[in-house]
Amino acid sequence: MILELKNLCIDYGRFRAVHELSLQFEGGAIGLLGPNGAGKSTMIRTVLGLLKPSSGEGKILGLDLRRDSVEIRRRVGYMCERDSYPPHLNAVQWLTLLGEISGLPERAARERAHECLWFAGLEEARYREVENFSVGMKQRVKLAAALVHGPELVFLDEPTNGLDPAGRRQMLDLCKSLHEKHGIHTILASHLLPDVEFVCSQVMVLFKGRLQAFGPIADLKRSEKKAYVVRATGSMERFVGALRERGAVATEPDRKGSIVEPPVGAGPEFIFETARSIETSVLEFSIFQRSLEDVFMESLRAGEAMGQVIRKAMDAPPVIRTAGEVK
Amino acid sequence: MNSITTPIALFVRREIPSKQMVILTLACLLPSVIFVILRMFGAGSTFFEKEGAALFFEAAIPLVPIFYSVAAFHEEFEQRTIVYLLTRPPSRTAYVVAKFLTAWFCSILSIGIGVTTLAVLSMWSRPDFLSHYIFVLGMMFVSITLSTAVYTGIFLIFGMVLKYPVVSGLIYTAGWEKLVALVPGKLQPWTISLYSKSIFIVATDAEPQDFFPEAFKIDSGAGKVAGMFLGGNTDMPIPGVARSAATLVILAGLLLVASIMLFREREDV
Amino acid sequence: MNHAESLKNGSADGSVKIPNATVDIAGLSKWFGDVVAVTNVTFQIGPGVTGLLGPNGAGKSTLFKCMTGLSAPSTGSVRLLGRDAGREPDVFKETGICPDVDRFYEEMRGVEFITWLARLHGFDKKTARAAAERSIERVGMTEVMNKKFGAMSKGMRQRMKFAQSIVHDPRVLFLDEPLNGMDPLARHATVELIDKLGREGKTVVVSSHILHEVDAMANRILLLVNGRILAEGSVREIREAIRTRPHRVALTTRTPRPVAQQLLNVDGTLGIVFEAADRLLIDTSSPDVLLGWITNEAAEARIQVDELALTDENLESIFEMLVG
Amino acid sequence: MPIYDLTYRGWRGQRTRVPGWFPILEHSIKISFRNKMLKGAYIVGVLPSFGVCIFLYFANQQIASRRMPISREQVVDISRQLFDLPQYQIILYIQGILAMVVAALIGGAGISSDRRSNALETIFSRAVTRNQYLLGRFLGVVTLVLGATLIPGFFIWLADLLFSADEYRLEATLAYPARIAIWAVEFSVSSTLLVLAFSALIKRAWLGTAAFVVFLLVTFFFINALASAMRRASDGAWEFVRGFSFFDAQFRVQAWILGIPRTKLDTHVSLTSALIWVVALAVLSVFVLYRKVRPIEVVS
Repeated sequence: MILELKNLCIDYGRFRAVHELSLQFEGGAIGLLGPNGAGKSTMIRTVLGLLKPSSGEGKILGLDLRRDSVEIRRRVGYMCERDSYPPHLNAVQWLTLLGEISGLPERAARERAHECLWFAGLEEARYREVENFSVGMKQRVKLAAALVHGPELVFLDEPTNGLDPAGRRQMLDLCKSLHEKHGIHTILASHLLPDVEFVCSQVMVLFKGRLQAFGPIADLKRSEKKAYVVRATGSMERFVGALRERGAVATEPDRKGSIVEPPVGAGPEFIFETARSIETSVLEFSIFQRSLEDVFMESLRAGEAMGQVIRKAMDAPPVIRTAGEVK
Repeated sequence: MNSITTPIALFVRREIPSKQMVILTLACLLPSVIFVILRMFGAGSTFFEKEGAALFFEAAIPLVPIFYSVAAFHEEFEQRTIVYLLTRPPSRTAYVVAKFLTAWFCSILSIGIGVTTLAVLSMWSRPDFLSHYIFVLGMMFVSITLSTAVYTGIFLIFGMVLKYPVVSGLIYTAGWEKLVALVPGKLQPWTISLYSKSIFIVATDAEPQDFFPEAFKIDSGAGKVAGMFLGGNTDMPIPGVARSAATLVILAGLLLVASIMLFREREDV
Repeated sequence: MNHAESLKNGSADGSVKIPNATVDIAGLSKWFGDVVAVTNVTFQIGPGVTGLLGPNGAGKSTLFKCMTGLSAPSTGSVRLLGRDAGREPDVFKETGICPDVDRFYEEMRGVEFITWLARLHGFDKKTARAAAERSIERVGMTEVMNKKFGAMSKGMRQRMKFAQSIVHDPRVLFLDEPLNGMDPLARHATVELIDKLGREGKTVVVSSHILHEVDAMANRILLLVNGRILAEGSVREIREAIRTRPHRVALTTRTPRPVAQQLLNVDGTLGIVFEAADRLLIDTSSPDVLLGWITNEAAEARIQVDELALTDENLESIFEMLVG
Repeated sequence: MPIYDLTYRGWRGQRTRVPGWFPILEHSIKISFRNKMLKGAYIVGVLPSFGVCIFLYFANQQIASRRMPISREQVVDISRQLFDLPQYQIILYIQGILAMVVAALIGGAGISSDRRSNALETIFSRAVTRNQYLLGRFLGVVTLVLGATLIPGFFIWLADLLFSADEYRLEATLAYPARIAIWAVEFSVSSTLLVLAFSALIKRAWLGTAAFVVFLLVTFFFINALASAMRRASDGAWEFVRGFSFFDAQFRVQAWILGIPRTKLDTHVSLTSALIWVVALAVLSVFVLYRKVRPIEVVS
């Protein structure tokens, strides 16, 4: 068991940021989702041992959240969201320092620094000052810094922030390889649902400090409805019209196409037949699944009515700042 | 006109209750605090025109405008909040003028509060203080008004051009101007503090050495440093009030025009 | 860039003329010393949402600065609503900008800050306050508008920044990475708002790295690479202009081998790859023929289609094809 | 021939037992010496004492050359007049000010740049606690300042001993090294704490240094202006007031540690207020450091 929380509550003064959170994460890559102020960063910081839970129990890698906070940080990696590096240091020096702080002997720390920078694709820039790096390279340094002490579990907070499409793809490949190739359990917090879907096989959704959904993404996305997402060449309106005429239920087409439920007893070939009958061809066709965004929105809706949710999502959870943040 | 008054109102609104203003104003009230303590010991009857004036002219007038005018542009550039202003209808000239006037106004306000408080308190030891010294006080305000304008202009430009404007400003006022004052000769007309002090000295009809009393030269290793900075300069040339005032006004005008020109060309926001 | 020759290059003569263009850039170059950020760029932008894309360092932010008059072009001309933004700041009465800085006057309250900015547009106190509240409401931040900026989360700040750009109901709107740091709820709402502004007939120029979101709001794309415009137009138009790349269709079926055999006889098929046990990737020069054939066969139930997709007609794959 | 896997490997080696503050201390010292300007400042800071050593050599040569057979008391007296505690104090005080400049340059940027660049977020996500971080930073600066005060002190003492024409000099100055060491510790701890507090208080790197300098100068000027004006009114009070100027307080405390009798002292500062001020500033600095350096801060 990698992470085991039991009735965990976290308070800031009178504000309860996390309510009775219980979960058991067995390992792998998991996405941590939730709107701003849902308690994601509170949770990460508690699990890192920086915040003390007010009640409940928690174990990470078999270590107690309250008692072993320093040992936890020795064995867990954390990649924070904002840029984080001291001025006038090159990448190797910075990583070596971080390795030593985590208890690596100096030589090992230096070797690990080189190895992690290689892994993050920075081998050519490793002797340059981090300050002068581009956005993409800064993100890679942060990733390498999270790995330098050989953690068994890493938290990645918005690793693709500010990256351009190519950089984002490379970063996601790296994140994915952490678990798949190197066996490091990964907890990825991101606002970009496609990123989470690419890297992780499981997901947990937090909202207002409560766990709203938890489990493998494939299970959550599965839909009972037997329907298809269809897009055709030519006019979609005409196609949808034809489908409805022949007894199917079809939604209004948008950029992704239309969701079509064939009439009872008809199979997918019904859709192709319809297309042929109006002399058009099917451009895209797939079995309907809920998207991760649907899963996300629905899990929030589960708590309260949607309109209220969006408003309530903002009612004044405290803003937490980390040591460095300058405002 | 509206395009200038609105930015001024905005900047003044940002500045008036700010932490910076409170700290600087309190700093300008320090001479009054010293006076009160002295008064309790029964001393300090000539504090206003001697030590008090020296503290204002040597410390407050050159130092206070640094913080206001550096905040005006440098911080906005550094934080890049200037973008919100530059993508609005008022022209760049309007912003410079508004920033200048705001920083100037705030400097006068902080120092003025300090001077006025001290003057009012001085009536404690000399009840006829105001009636006797109303002219001196007036000239002090003239000097404060004119010289803060010049300092504001200089530091506004520092804030636009230099990377560490506060440190540079301190080096300029606490370093260069003081150093020049120690060196007798032709360099002194190149400092602003000469003109600001001259207006006051002529008005009080005093000799420079009265203005820089022996009091600062205290007999200790550390105290001698203070003497060097606050009392070394006894042979300064003293231009007349008109010449000093004219110099300051012209300088302020030139600096304002220069900062407008600099800001219009500036683009790496 | 092998595909570039099949596209028109971003030079002064070949660009698309747009009726009632609000942003008109002609022969714009910008360099800082030795650094050339933008090279001889010509384009026009009209009403609707236009996505400005490009890898980091392609010159997007320089282009933004030039378009909004924050930076003067080294050569060429920039006309915003027919005027020069650098010299005539009056144009900002009808232009809103949402920069990519995450800084405000931190000691001010949200609504107060935006009211002040509105007053810079010449609104009087009451109107400015009303306009500020209205724009804050549009971005859904009414609940927190009295917080100080220092106490706002990144997503809130981002939306406040958006609100300040629409406070004076501008005709032209420049949004630099407006969705950065927002949570999925806010992203969803903001994409909808941008889409709505575009449909209202405003000119919205939006840059973002998250391509599927740009896909969801922009109907026109400007792709900037290495300081030059590499492609402009809708996703469809751009894809069609890339003739050197065959179209790729992915087909998932339970009987891949026989289907592949038959596909080889379909006109235009250039190659077939088995991506997984039941998934074929078919390269074709004429997707219409291929799709027609598949539709026909599936309608006759001769092949069982589980999934069919055109893998390269979306912004992400186009971006990958052109920029790599 | 085998092909090795060069991709990422985990690390399962033995961890060291070194406490978290040690790498930070080591790092701050390394960083300071990597910066050319700071290295230069450090070397220049130590230089004056070598000048004094050279001066001592020539002065003693001169005395030795015209030495006549005189009593032991006279010999001791001559060397005492040439160079003794008051002279030590002046030299070391200047060394101290220079060391303080070094401290301001090194320490002024220390915590503030970590805070400003947000490096603290990553550092605190590692196995260090706030105490360890602060201790590491503090020791990093203190070591350097200590070096800049101790090395000159001992060199001068050695030069005094070696060059002296007086064979009883060792006996007379036996207690000096200990006194110099105590002073060096007192001075570096109090000035480092103050510098670090300013560094934590103000986030801009050089503004912290500037604020520290401004604070010292302003308190110095105002306290001395106040004292000089009070001097005419009351005798004891103005000496007490002067203790609240950091420079003067340090000077007085230094004289006390070095054991210079009040009568020989060329300064009018009350020891009580000087001690109060030095201790109060240290306590205040520790308080500020604790308030301002926190892994997590909750706003609103």
